[in-house]
Parts: sequence; C-alpha cells; structure tokens
Amino acid sequence: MKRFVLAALMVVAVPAVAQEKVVHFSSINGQTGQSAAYGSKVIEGVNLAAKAINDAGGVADRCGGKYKVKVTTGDMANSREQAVSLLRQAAADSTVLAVVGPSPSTGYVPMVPVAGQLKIPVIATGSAAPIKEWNPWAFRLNTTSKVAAPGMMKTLKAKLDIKHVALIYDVTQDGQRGEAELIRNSAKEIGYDVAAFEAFRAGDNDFRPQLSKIKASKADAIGIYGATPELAKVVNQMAELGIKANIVTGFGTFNDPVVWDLTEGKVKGGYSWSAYFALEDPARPDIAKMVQIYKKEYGHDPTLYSFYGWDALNVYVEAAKRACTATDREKFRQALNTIENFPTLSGKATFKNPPDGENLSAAVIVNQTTGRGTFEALK
Amino acid sequence: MSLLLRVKDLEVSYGAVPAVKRVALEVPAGEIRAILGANGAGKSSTIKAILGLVKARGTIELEGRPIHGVPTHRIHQLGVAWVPEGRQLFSTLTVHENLEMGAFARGDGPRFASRVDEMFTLFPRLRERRGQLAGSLSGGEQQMLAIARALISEPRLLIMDEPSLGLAPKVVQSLFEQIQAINARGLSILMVEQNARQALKIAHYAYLLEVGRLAAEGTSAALMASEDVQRVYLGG
Amino acid sequence: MFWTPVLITAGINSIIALGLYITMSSGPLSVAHAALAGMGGYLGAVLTTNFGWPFALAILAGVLLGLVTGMLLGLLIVRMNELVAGLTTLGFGETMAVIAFNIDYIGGANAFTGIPLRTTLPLVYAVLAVILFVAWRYDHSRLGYAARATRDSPVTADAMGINITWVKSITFGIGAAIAALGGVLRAHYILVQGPEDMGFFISVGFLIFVVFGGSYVFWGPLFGAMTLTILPELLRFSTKDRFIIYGVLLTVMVILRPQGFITRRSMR
Amino acid sequence: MDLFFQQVLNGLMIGSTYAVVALGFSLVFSVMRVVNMAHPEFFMAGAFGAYLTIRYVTTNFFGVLAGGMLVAAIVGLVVERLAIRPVRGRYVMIPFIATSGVGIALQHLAERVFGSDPVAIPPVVPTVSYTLGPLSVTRMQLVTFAIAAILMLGLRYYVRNTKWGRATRAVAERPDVAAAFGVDVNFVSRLTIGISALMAGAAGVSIGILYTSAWAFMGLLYGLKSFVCMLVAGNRHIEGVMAIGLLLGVLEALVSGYITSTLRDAVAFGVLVVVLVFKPNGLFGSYSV
Repeated sequence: MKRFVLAALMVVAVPAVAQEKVVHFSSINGQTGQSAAYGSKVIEGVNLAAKAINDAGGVADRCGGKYKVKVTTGDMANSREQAVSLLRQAAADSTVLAVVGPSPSTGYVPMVPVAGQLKIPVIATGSAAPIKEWNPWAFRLNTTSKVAAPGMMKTLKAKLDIKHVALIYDVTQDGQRGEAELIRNSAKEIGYDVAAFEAFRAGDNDFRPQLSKIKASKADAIGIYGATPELAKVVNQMAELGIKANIVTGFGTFNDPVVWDLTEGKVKGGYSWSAYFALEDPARPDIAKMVQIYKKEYGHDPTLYSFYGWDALNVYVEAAKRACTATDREKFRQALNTIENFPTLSGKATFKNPPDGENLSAAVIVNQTTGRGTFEALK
Repeated sequence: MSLLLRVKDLEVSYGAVPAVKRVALEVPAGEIRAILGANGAGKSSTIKAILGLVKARGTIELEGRPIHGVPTHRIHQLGVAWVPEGRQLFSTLTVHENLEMGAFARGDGPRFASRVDEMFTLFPRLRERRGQLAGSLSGGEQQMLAIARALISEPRLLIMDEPSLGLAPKVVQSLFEQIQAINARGLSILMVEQNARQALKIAHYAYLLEVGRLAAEGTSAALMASEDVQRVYLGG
Repeated sequence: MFWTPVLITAGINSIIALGLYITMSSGPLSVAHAALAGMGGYLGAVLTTNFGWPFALAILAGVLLGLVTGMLLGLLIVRMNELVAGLTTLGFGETMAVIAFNIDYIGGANAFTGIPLRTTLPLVYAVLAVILFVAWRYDHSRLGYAARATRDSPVTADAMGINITWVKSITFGIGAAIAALGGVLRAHYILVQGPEDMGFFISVGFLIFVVFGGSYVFWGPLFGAMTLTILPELLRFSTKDRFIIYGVLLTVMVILRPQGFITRRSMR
Repeated sequence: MDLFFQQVLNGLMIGSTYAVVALGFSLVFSVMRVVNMAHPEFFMAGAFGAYLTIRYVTTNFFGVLAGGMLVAAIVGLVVERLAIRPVRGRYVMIPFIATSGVGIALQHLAERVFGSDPVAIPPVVPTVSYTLGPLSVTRMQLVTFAIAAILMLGLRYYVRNTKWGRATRAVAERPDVAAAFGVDVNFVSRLTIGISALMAGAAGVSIGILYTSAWAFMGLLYGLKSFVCMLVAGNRHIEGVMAIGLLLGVLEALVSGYITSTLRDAVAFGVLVVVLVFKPNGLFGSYSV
C-alpha cells in the first residue's frame, strides 16, 4: 500500500516543474557472447557521451528546445534474431528517436532491411560488411574497406614496393572477409600478385597449416583479417614459424592495446588503415578529455570502438539539434543528411543517403604501429 | 543358535506396483535356507531389498543390528556376499580381475593370494582360464567364477539368486553338491531357486512366496510333502 | 506492441519443437532439426526473393524439401539405437552448415539477405494451432502408437508386425517437414537466413525445449519452447548476468522435473 | 613434400589436445552414462587457472600446470555435486541438459569475471623452435604433445592396473553388482569426474600457454570436436579415442593445407556420419543407452 501512495505523490509533483523533455536513443550492440569484445566498448562510449552531454546541461536545439539524453541498451548477444527483435521493439516504442549501433555484422546486416521497413534510423558502429541493398534509414559511422583498403595498398606499393601479398582471413566475419576479397580483387590494378589466400573460422586456435602454406609462398606482405583472439594467435604463430614479412590489416586492429598485450608487441611495425584513434595526441585536447573521463568511469583504456560509440551518440545529438525534434524520425533522418564534415574523435562525418548510408568523410589514415596504442601516419 | 539374518514386515514396490508384501524370514548361522516361488513371486525383490539395491520398508537385521538403509557397499563389508541372478560377471575384466573385484572391500593383501589359490583348488577349471576375459567362459565356468567371486571375501552369509538358471542338469547336480560342501564349512546360505525339488534336497528350511506374499514355510521335509508346494508348482 | 517480436519467435520455436517431438516419438534424438529448418528457410527465401513465388507456394516447397530430406535421414538411421541415431544427425546438421557456408549463390558466410517480410503474429499462431491439431491427431493415430511402440521396444514392435523402417522414415519426414515450415516462417520474419542457424548448438536448443517441456505428450514441447524463449527476454533486466541466470535456471528446473514439465496422466 | 610432413606434424600437435579432452568425455560417459556438456568448461577453467597461477602464485611451469588442474578439478567436483549426481542414472538427455545449463552459466561467469576479450597468458615456457630439416616445431608444442601422451598413458595404467581403475571399469559395466562387492559407486563417479576434469584442466593449461591466451568461450569449438572424437571412437577403449583424436587433427591439417580450410570442419562431421552409418556402435566400442 505504501508504495502506491508514494507513486501517486510523484505523479502530482511532476507538473509543477517545467516539463523535462527527453531525447531517447536505443543502443543495440553485442554485450555478451563472442562478439562482445567490440559491442561492449561501443556501449561504454555511447553511455559516456550521453553522461557528458547531460552533465554539461543537456541538449539545446536550434528552436529553443532543451532535452536530456536518455539511452536504453539492448544486448543482441551474438544472435541475428535478437538483433532484429530488439530493433522491432525499439521501432514499436514511440519515445525512441533512433538506434545507435550495432558493431557485429551479424547484427547490422539483417537490421538494414528491417530499419527500412519500420522507418527508424540505424547507424553501424564498426560493422564493415558489404551491404547489398541500402535504404534511406540505414547509416554507417565507421570507415569501410571499400574506401580504405585500396588506398592503403596503393600507399604500401609506393613506399615498400610489395610484390607478393598473402592473405589469411576469418570467413565468419563479414567485414574481415570482405576486405580480404577486396585486396585480392585489386591485385592487378595496384600491381602485386596474391601469393596465398587462406581462410579460418572464429574460435580456431591453430593456424599452422595455413601459415605453413604462406611461409612456402615467400610472400613479402601478409594481410591478417580476423577478430582480436584469432588475429593475435596468427601473429604469434607467424613468429614461431619464423615468418618474417610486413604485416597488414584493416580497422586499426594493430593499434588496439589488447592486441599489443596478446602479441607482446609483435605487431610493432605493422601497417593498417583506420579512422583516427590514439590514447594521447598533443594536438587533440578533445581526445585527451574523453580518454581521461573514460578511464575514470570504466577503469580501462578506450579502444577505437569506444570512440565510435562516443562519436555516434554525438552525431545523433547534433542531428536532433538541427531537426528540433525528439520523436519525428523522418525529420531526424533528413537532419542526418545535413551533417557535413562534422568533427568527431575518430575523424569526420558526412552523410548523403540516398544513395547509401556510408560516412563519406570517414577518416582513412594509413599508419604504422609504433607502440602500445601509438602509431605514425604514413604520408 | 544365534540368528544371522532376520527380516520382518518387508515391503517393496516399484512405483505403484507392490512386489513384496509383509514378508518375514530368518537365516540362523550355519543353515541353508531357500526361497521358492514361481517367476515374479518377489524372490529377487526380497534379495535386492536385503542388499539395499531397492527401496524397501520393514526391518532387516544382521546379527541383531539393523542394516535397512545402509548403502549396498557397506552391507558387503559386514560379511554379506551375492551371486546375482544370471551371474552378472564383469565380462570386460579377466577371471583374475573378477576375483580381485570380489575381494575389493578386503584389499588384496598377502591373504588374497592364498585365497585365490583356495578358489582355484575349489574350482580347478578357473585356474587355466585365469587370464581370460570372464565373458569368454562357458555357462558352468561362469557360475563357478560367480561363486568364487562371492566366496573370496570370506563372507558370513552367501546370498545366491537362481544359481541353477541356464545350466545343464549334470552341471546343476555337481553345483548343488558344491553348495553343500561350502555350507558344511560353516557358511550360511540364503538361496533363491525356482528348481524347488533340487533346492529342498539340500536346504534345511524353506519359504514359499506367491505373488509377493509368504504362502508357506517350514522344514524341507514338511514342504516336500505339502500340497501348497505342489499347487504352486504343478498348478494342481 | 513491445512483445510481438518475442511472441513470434516463441511461436516459430514451438512449431519447430513440435516437429522435433514427432520425429523423436519414434526414437531418434535428432540434432538435425535446426539444419532442416534452415534448409526450409533457404529454399523458401530463394523462391520468394529471386523467383517472386507467392509465400504460400514457398512454404509448400519448404515443407516438401523437409519431408523428403527427413524421410531419407530416417532411413539412414533406422538400424541405430537412440543415442547413435542422434549423433549421426549431428554430423548431418554441421555438414549442412558448412555446405551453406560455401555456396555463394545463397550468400555464403554473408547469409542470404533481402527476404520480403511475410510472417505476421496472427499467421504464426494460426499455423501453430494447425500444427498442434496435427500433433494431437498424430498422438492418437495408428502411426502415433506404432511410433511409440518402435521407440519403447523395437523388437516387440517388429514382432507385432509394425514396419519399423517405414514408421521411422515417415515420422522423421513429418517432423522434418514441420521444422522446415517453421524455418520458412522464420526466414520471412528475420529477413536473413544464415548458415550459423543450422549448427549443432542451435539444434541442441530445440532438443532442450522438447525434453525440458516433456517429450511424451505434445503439450510438452509447446511449453518448453514458449518458456525457454520468453525466459531470456524476461531476464533482460540484468543485461550482464542474463545468461548466467538462464543457465542456472535451466539446470535447476531439469533436476526438479527430470521427466519434463508436462507428462501423460499415467506417468504422473 | 616437406609441406606434407609439416602439415602432418601440425595435425598431430592439435590432434593430441582433441584426444585428451575427448578422453575426459568418454571416461565420464562410459562409467556414468552421462554426457557431460560442461566438460569443455573444465578445459576453459584449466586455462584461466593457469593464468591466475602465473599472476598470483608462481611462473614455474609445473606449478602453473598444477594450479590449472586444481582449478579445473574444483570446478569439476562442484558441477558433479550440483548438476550430475541428482540426475545420474536418469534418461541420458536429462544430465545432458543439466550440464548444458551449467556450461552456459560457466561461460558467461568467466566472461563477467575475466571480460569478453581474451586474457593474455604470459609465456612460462621459453618460445624456442626446433627445426629438423624443413620441419619446424616449438618447444611448447612438444610440451603439449608430451602432456597429452603422459595423461593418456597414465589413464591407461590407472584403468588397467590399479584397484580403483578396475573398480571404475566394473562400475562402468554393472554399477549394482560392483556396489554389492563393496565399491562405493558415488565415490567412483566423483573420482571419475575429478580425473576427467584434471585431464581437461591439463589440456586447458597447455593450450592456454601454447596459444598464449585464455578466453571465456574457448571451450565451445573444442568441446564439439572432442565430442565427435568420442562418438566416432566408441567409448570402450582408451586407445580408440586417442587414435581418433590424432587422426582427426591430421585430417584437418591436411584438408586446410591442401584443399581449403573452410571445409576443414566438415571433415570432422563428415567422418562422423560415415563411421556411424557403417559402424553404429562407433569404431571400437559399443553404446548401450
């Protein structure tokens, strides 16, 4: 009985205070299960950005409206069904303006068509899988291989004159597999041959059969495309087999502190392209501030995926400001298309959808890993 | 004459089906007692209840001490050995290993070697077969091994379940002589047997079970003559 | 409606679980039903997406594919006991997953996408009602009794003149057809059909639904599938510990009710 | 031709770990008629046990091995007490589900405690690689193979020539009769689970050190592969399970070396189907449910 009375009192009290408006985003990502390594960091980035905005007084849109940012998190685990279910639940909740995430392609690929049908914006925070059919409601913040990989290979061809490229990739990770195929297909055009094209599956431990073949192929550059657990093992086993060659990857994986620890620094000197990510950078006070409050909040270093989460939430808040709405998804979608060279931690953001939801000004920095979480951009 | 085993008001049921209803029996030290009855009369269930292999109600006492509810492996350590129905040897173990299992509770100390020899003298055929897998023995040899496995732990009470089952008449004859010889050396025996005539020849006292109830009991001579036995067996 | 996606998934899982129930009624512990559902899903999706077939025809095609594959599998394992039959289906399921992985026409590792949305809540529960009716009729049919006789003691069933090979094959076929039907419905709701849905661990999930719910009466798999699909959603309040609680609950519940939650009156 | 022998060598190394984990599965199944789906998590517990021992106790290899095996054994005995003993003797699917539930809980508990990223295991065995002509193998690979061999031979000796090993075989065949001859069947079951956990723990430690990381979900793929080994071999003879484990490892290495590694997993399951169709009781053993 007591709780009922308390609730009644609360309802009465609320109208007295100015109606506190809320802009509500649904954050869907892989928080548990095998793809949690990426999803959980994005969720932390999103929640931290929302907290930072609310602590600084909330959102003030261009039409005088003031909002607090609200984020509800849904864990898609590693399942396609749960990702689509969570998206349908978010669409059915009229207070939700848009969906942030996911990172795993197992979630983003099936969510794209459903977002188009339910007319709710979705923005990928790390999934690089090729999308067969875009629609006006699907966006992607992170850089994708289509833009970055050919650029990187051209730079490496120019600087290192690589001739024989071997590739070892995870066939179950759509983004990783997509980039390996892209590098294979652009071999003639950029001027190198594909010495070996070896696949493995997430969860594998032993890569010696494939690496023995690669060792025999005498490749001078080896592209390694897989998730953290497998990529680290490939690097370690290459050292054990005495394979010496330039190592190449995408998505800035060599700059991830976790990968540095797992390989005891063997990724030093590796080349990768990535959006912008650094633990410290004198020229970037905004990064320094974020890294500082991130470590205070979560007790561990942020990764590129933490940046993606932070940036995605900030891009969404900017669009909400321009659309002066917390509920009209169509106006919000149109506002997203007005985002041009919007500065983010990991680079810039520009969207023109249709024709597709790619981030047209996603940063592509070809770099060489120099230390734990530090790298040098190649000019 | 001290009482080795006493059972009173024994009730055993499988789910809702009662198998044994208010059975009472005793085995004085040194005697051979038989439990007779047709198939499904509850003979095996009674034995299994005594060994603690099935849930049962009622009192079961060994030398005055209750053993109802004591786990099976401890009952064996109190000196009760079992020759199961169909012998149930460990067929993937050798003859020697089956004997070692028989003496598992006693450990295989120095006395074990001499006990093994005793068994091989009692059953010479087993000596030649000692390295063979128990599963490869003939029916008669398996029966010998089953008895040897039970005797090797020097029990005070030997419970035999249908020892004559599946054996040729000549083999049954020598088997019953051996049982008498073993008893003559002071070992009390409780024997479940369908072959009533043979059993009554060597048993001192017998109980007749019918559909889970005690239909009759008495000395072998009395039962031999009683019409109850004829009725149960000859369906008179 | 917030709970629609969960209810649709629970309904589809119940359909597939009922298919598994019918297959298991003649004995085999099949862990192929996720693969059979996946095959139905792939075929239905290709027909509606690439060939523009109407949804009803795509369902029929999926069901036929399931029936034929199921009957063949049933013949393959007729000589095996319960556990070994189940394990052969493990090989079938995983091999199907790897084959789907390597066929680019159906999207390979990137899964087959762009499937039109056809499955709705009313349709799922209408189909579920029909399947429940089929299972109820099956339980009381000659085939149903023959199947249970075959499961409980093949020797006596043989002696009673039951053609065991035919019974095992047709029950596996019907069960597989129903699972394929569930697969087609799922594909046209999730709008993506991938190879991962066909593997061993997914099939084990369906096996747990049936045995947990009670594999002796058709209400069992329905109860099992509904409970164990909705339960993880109820546990969403603790996002981090959701699966720890789910695992512990699964173990505790199966220990408390080993014979399954719903049992025949005679087995109470 | 050198590549062929290198691939066979690679296959033997990984096959030995499949065999050790499969032995644990088949021991528990043959003695207790229980399919222990939490067995892969004993393997994972071994790897994390090694990690914790290195960080807090010692970096001596044998100390780490003991630490990992101890953690796995503790997890094993707790799982036996809570999830297996209450349903032992029931219909084979009941302990299967009970242990599956425990497996799921243990995986996500490890994820909560150690995080979803893999945890780096610092090298306690110097990374030295030996070359014999074209072939190269690392010291840790040889140590892993040696541990697997010692465990398998040790188990063979235990089951063949010790009192409790004989009792385990007796319980496997006829639990009631074994009990009637003084064998405490519950104790033998606990002992069997303990041994299988120790073996899985040792495999976990060597794999953890060999691949320099421990991960909450490392048990999944391993569990499935070694489960397949047990089934193909049938569960009667230890040598059968060992041989099949090594054979599976070599087959997989050759398939991924010479054909394509995407088909590698189909090999394990394809072999399973073919064997079970022709030999429904497994190559060497027999299943009676």
